[in-house]
Amino acid sequence: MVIDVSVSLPRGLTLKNPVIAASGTFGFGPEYSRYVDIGALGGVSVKGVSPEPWLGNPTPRVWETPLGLLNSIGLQNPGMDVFLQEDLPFLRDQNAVVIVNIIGHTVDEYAQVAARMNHEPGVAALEVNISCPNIKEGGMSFGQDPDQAYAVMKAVRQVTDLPVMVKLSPNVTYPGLIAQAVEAAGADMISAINTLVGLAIDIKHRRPALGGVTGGLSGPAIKPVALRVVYEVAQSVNIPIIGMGGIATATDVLEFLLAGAQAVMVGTVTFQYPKRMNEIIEALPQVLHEYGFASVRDAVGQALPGRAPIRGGGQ
Amino acid sequence: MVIDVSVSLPRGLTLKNPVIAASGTFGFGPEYSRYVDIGALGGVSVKGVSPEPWLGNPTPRVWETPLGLLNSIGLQNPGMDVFLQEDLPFLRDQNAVVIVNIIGHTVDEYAQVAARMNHEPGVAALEVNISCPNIKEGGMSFGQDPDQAYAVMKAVRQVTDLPVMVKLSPNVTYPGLIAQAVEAAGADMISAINTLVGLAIDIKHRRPALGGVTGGLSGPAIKPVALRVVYEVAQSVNIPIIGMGGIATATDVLEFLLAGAQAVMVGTVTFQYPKRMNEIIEALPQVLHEYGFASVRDAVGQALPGRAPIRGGGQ
Amino acid sequence: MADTMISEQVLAPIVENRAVAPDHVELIISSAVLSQAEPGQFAHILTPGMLRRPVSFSRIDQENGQVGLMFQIVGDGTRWLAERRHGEVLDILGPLGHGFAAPDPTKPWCLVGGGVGVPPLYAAAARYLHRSRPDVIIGARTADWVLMAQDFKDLGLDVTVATDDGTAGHAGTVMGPLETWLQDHPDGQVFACGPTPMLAAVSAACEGRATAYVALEQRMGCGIGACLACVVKAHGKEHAEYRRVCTEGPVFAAKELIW
Amino acid sequence: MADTMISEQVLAPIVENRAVAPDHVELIISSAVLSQAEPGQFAHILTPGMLRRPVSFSRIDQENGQVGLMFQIVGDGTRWLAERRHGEVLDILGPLGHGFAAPDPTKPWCLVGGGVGVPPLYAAAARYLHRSRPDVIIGARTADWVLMAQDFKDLGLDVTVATDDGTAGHAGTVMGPLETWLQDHPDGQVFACGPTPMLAAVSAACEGRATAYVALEQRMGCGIGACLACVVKAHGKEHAEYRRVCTEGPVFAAKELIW
Ligand SMILES: Cc1cc2nc3c(=O)[nH]c(=O)nc-3n(C[C@H](O)[C@H](O)[C@H](O)COP(=O)(O)OP(=O)(O)OC[C@H]3O[C@@H](n4cnc5c(N)ncnc54)[C@H](O)[C@@H]3O)c2cc1C
Ligand SMILES: Cc1cc2nc3c(=O)[nH]c(=O)nc-3n(C[C@H](O)[C@H](O)[C@H](O)COP(=O)(O)OP(=O)(O)OC[C@H]3O[C@@H](n4cnc5c(N)ncnc54)[C@H](O)[C@@H]3O)c2cc1C
Ligand SMILES: Cc1cc2nc3c(=O)[nH]c(=O)nc-3n(C[C@H](O)[C@H](O)[C@H](O)COP(=O)(O)O)c2cc1C
Ligand SMILES: Cc1cc2nc3c(=O)[nH]c(=O)nc-3n(C[C@H](O)[C@H](O)[C@H](O)COP(=O)(O)O)c2cc1C
Ligand code: FES
Ligand code: FES
Repeated sequence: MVIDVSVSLPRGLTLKNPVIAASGTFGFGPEYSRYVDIGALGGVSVKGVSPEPWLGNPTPRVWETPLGLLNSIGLQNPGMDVFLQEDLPFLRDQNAVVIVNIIGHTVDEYAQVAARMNHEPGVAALEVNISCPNIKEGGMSFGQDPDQAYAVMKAVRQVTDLPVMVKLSPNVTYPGLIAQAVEAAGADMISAINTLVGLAIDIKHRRPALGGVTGGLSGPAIKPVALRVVYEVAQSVNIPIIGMGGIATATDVLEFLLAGAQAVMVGTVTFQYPKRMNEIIEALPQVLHEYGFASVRDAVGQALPGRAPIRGGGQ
Repeated sequence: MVIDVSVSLPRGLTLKNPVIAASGTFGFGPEYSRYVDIGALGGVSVKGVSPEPWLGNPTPRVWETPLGLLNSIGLQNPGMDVFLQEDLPFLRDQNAVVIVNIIGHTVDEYAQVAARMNHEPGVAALEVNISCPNIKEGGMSFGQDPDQAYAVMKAVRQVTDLPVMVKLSPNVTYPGLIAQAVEAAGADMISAINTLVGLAIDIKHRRPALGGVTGGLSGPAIKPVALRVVYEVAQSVNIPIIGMGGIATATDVLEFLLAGAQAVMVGTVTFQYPKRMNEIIEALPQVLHEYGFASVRDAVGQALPGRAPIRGGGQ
Repeated sequence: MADTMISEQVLAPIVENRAVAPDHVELIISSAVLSQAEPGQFAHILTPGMLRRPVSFSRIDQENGQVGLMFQIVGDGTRWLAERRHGEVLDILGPLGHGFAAPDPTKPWCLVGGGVGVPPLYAAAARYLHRSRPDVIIGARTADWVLMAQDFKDLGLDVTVATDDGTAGHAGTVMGPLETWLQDHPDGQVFACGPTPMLAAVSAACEGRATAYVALEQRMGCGIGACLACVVKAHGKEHAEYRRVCTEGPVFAAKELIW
Repeated sequence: MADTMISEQVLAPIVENRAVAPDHVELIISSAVLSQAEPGQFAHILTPGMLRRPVSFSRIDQENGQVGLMFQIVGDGTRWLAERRHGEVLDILGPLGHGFAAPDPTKPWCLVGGGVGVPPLYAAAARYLHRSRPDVIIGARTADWVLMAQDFKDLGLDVTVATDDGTAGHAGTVMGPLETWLQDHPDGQVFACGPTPMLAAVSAACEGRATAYVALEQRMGCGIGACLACVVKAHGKEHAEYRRVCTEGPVFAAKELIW
């Protein structure tokens, strides 16, 4: 059994396997390096990076919900200059495929970070985060309007040759429309989904539990929503999709592949099980084989309409 | 300790307590009457009713997800005439506060059902379902566009004096806008949320698991999203909100009250624990008392901005 | 029949947990209410999942107030159930649905079971043996997985076995032995339970010959008729219509259904 | 200090589970890695919830390769932990964070603990006793909940107790005894751990007098510095900035922080 798990993406971006650490759950790499074999990952998407440092939101910043996690970090980050000087070198030294998640309050700020990252050795791709629910201006609102999403991507495209993915918000009526807008603006890929906007109540103190009031919901609870968005977007655009949302096992990865994703990102589960991404990567060939696939590529989109479904016994 | 759990709603609609059976999870009443004390419930919202019978979607119609349930029933129902003749009498005989959940493919179909229910003895209120994700035309699309939502509610308002609530979809960018539209069209109340659109993959057969492809996600997994929508809508309109989504305990009910709901509906948990609504109703006075409330009314909206939060020890 | 029967939420202690085949377990539980069941009815069992799990009764011992639940371990719910031990208590809704009506004693009778479809047929055989003696055809993937053959023999019945891999009895499905039986008994009555494709084949084979009753499986929500999850397409008076497996079924006359 | 220390994901068997007060449990677990901890560091423990649970080390026995985890049952995670028995294995990330540095032996030293803030102070006392003998002030809601008083006495230390309801020692909070101590030792050093409002009060009381070190609690995600969930506001070089309780803390010099 030789199962090819490599992934070929636009502009020559290749991953040795489809499992990427999700932005914001893996810092800039060194923290988890004690537990995770970073070199074995398909890639690492770093915490969102802005032109200037951002302070983030008041605490509490995380709250547990039924099989979900609400977070309201607020994109705290040291700014792009400090990132390049102090943080990027570590991941570059690990030979990680580094995806820089970029954020801004304005179209121009997105373009600034994109321009700054261009030709930086060690930066393999950009992920334009127009979907973070945890900041007041910018952030998600860009991802909730096709025109604004287009504008951000267009500006980024003008300043970089890097492969660029746009990260979609599930908090919109028609994710497929946003995907089409950024495809038209030159996006090479889509990543989806960012977190769902949620709220928890701290009954004792009679107030929203998070310092930032609402937060972003991640974890297994959102997996069905994530699969739906991937499935819809896969039918709306012709560019590859990196799927995520609640992935915790190698069979979860296969579900995302079948729904139309070419690769995946893994976030919240890492907090419970730091080594889980490595375990998934080890298990994936076996799981693919078991369900009759000879490669990751083979599985991509097989549950989309128009592929002959394999109907079997049972019901 | 005398805790008042009664709820006063517009147009003289009063509930003896805030716990209502959620539409579609409680049929038309008789099935659960073996297990549930229906007379003790705050109310019962029946399965969606259309002018003519609807057949519903292909099977499988339910699929489990992490602490969630996907369903794709497709609003199978016998039509309004059969409902009135064969189904309503049972609930009327139980003295249940009956809320008729109404559905249609067109604005006119909604109005037909609303008109037919007006002055029908035993019908206490209408719930206009513009948020069902499980049908191709109509259904959710009315709830995804403020103008269409307005049109449906306006048409319903013209033909009925009954208290009317409109049930919102969480699958929109700004639920508050839809709420404002239906308030302007004369809605007396909002109920929220209906299910989130989700998808599950049947890996073995390489296809979407549900016969209807996508389905509606309910259960504890969606509670943070439901609380967020209630919290947002409570700040967008001046009419009462009936909250729901993942409620399984009396403290869950209190969370929805604090977030701005005046009453709640309980759905998916009934499949696991048929007697749970009765148990919640029994536990509620004690829970309210424990957290310092003398009535349901007292708790409503206490976590909304502008109420002095009770900050205590801990963090 | 079942309409007039009780159905309740019961807390039933486990009397015995026995392995009956690799990955197949039978739980014997104690409950006077459940022991009122008709063969073919089912228990809707609380597990840690979001939905209860439907399992048919494999034995119905009214005298001792006990019933059996025999199941294959196929996922989290059945795995959890398989780990329950003597003395632990199951939370069950039941008995639910419409089971097998008594066979017509004037006509030859055959039971056709595939895999975990066999147990409810055993319950039917035991219940109606005083009226009629069925012939029994059991199908399984492999010899190890042939269920309840000895139980049927203990009732004094002849058992024909078919295994997909030929490790026991006929090589192949139950359809071979059934065809033989149908040729011998064109006016017979067939009770069948097993995977849906098998039931479809049984139904087709019986058409125009024997009367077939089939016990269906379908994904369930409530299990009691309220949610309309568990439907199956049937011939209505004018149009096709959906019937509920949990309420109108799980046993249907094969000719009611649209396959 | 802790920077050069190991931190790993360990599977640590439970050696003992003992009730130390109503709703308070101490687990003694065996792990050579964890027993390298500094006092004030913590274990990030896998429970059935979505996030691990941070608990400080109550004892650090390097010789026997054992550590203690003393906690109050306040929710699902701690309830689950309290039910773990001898021989069961905990999945732990640790030792994590920066603990208490050794006290300055030339200055008087005081430990001020409230509730479940006491255990890490005991670990500090035990570790640094050879350098300096601290005075110990323990606060609790009620007499039953005074933690580890006997353990401190076994180290030969004087213990002052304060309970909110006056059922043991001084009636009131730790702030009364601390004020007395500060008046006697204006050049002292104070190690404090307990509820945030208590730490704020300790910090304010020490200002301009003793040097205070406080061990903070904050809701955590990763526990290892990657997610930025657990921050606390501190005085930066120019502006206010956030520091991570799990990494730069949980022990901070009180004057670094913005209360
Ligand atoms: C009326 C009826 C009687 C049944 N009697 C028996 C029996 O006697 N012995 C036996 O071994 N099995 C029986 N089954 C099938 C049994 O219900 C499933 O094997 C079981 O629910 C699987 O649960 P799981 O958690 O282990 O599997 P999972 O696949 O993890 O379950 C996921 C979900 O799918 C549902 N599901 C999975 N398989 C089936 C299925 N075949 N039919 C209906 N729902 C399913 C589960 O109930 C659950 O909601 C019966 C099913 C029905 C409808
Ligand atoms: C560095 C550190 C050291 C700690 N040391 C101890 C100790 O030695 N003994 C002890 O009894 N407690 C200690 N705590 C508090 C302990 O972590 C919480 O009591 C525990 O996490 C509660 O979990 P639960 O599931 O029982 O409660 P729940 O309230 O159900 O937990 C829900 C979530 O909130 C978090 N949470 C709840 N309370 C706290 C809290 N006070 N601080 C941080 N997160 C919290 C939980 O970790 C979990 O993610 C410490 C906390 C920190 C940050
Ligand atoms: C604590 C936390 C911080 C996050 N920060 C970011 C971020 O900075 N940029 C971003 O694009 N997504 C961020 N996300 C979203 C994740 O990358 C991911 O889209 C989401 O969590 C769903 O995946 P999961 O369920 O596997 O965690 C964050 C998620 C969490 C839990
Ligand atoms: C099986 C099923 C059927 C449903 N049918 C309807 C319906 O007919 N009309 C409607 O407005 N909502 C329907 N709903 C949505 C519920 O009323 C409720 O909004 C949702 O399930 C969230 O609440 P819960 O998490 O407590 O179940 C249905 C939900 C389920 C699970
Ligand atoms: S399972 Fe709900 S109607 Fe049959
Ligand atoms: S808990 Fe993640 S940075 Fe501290």
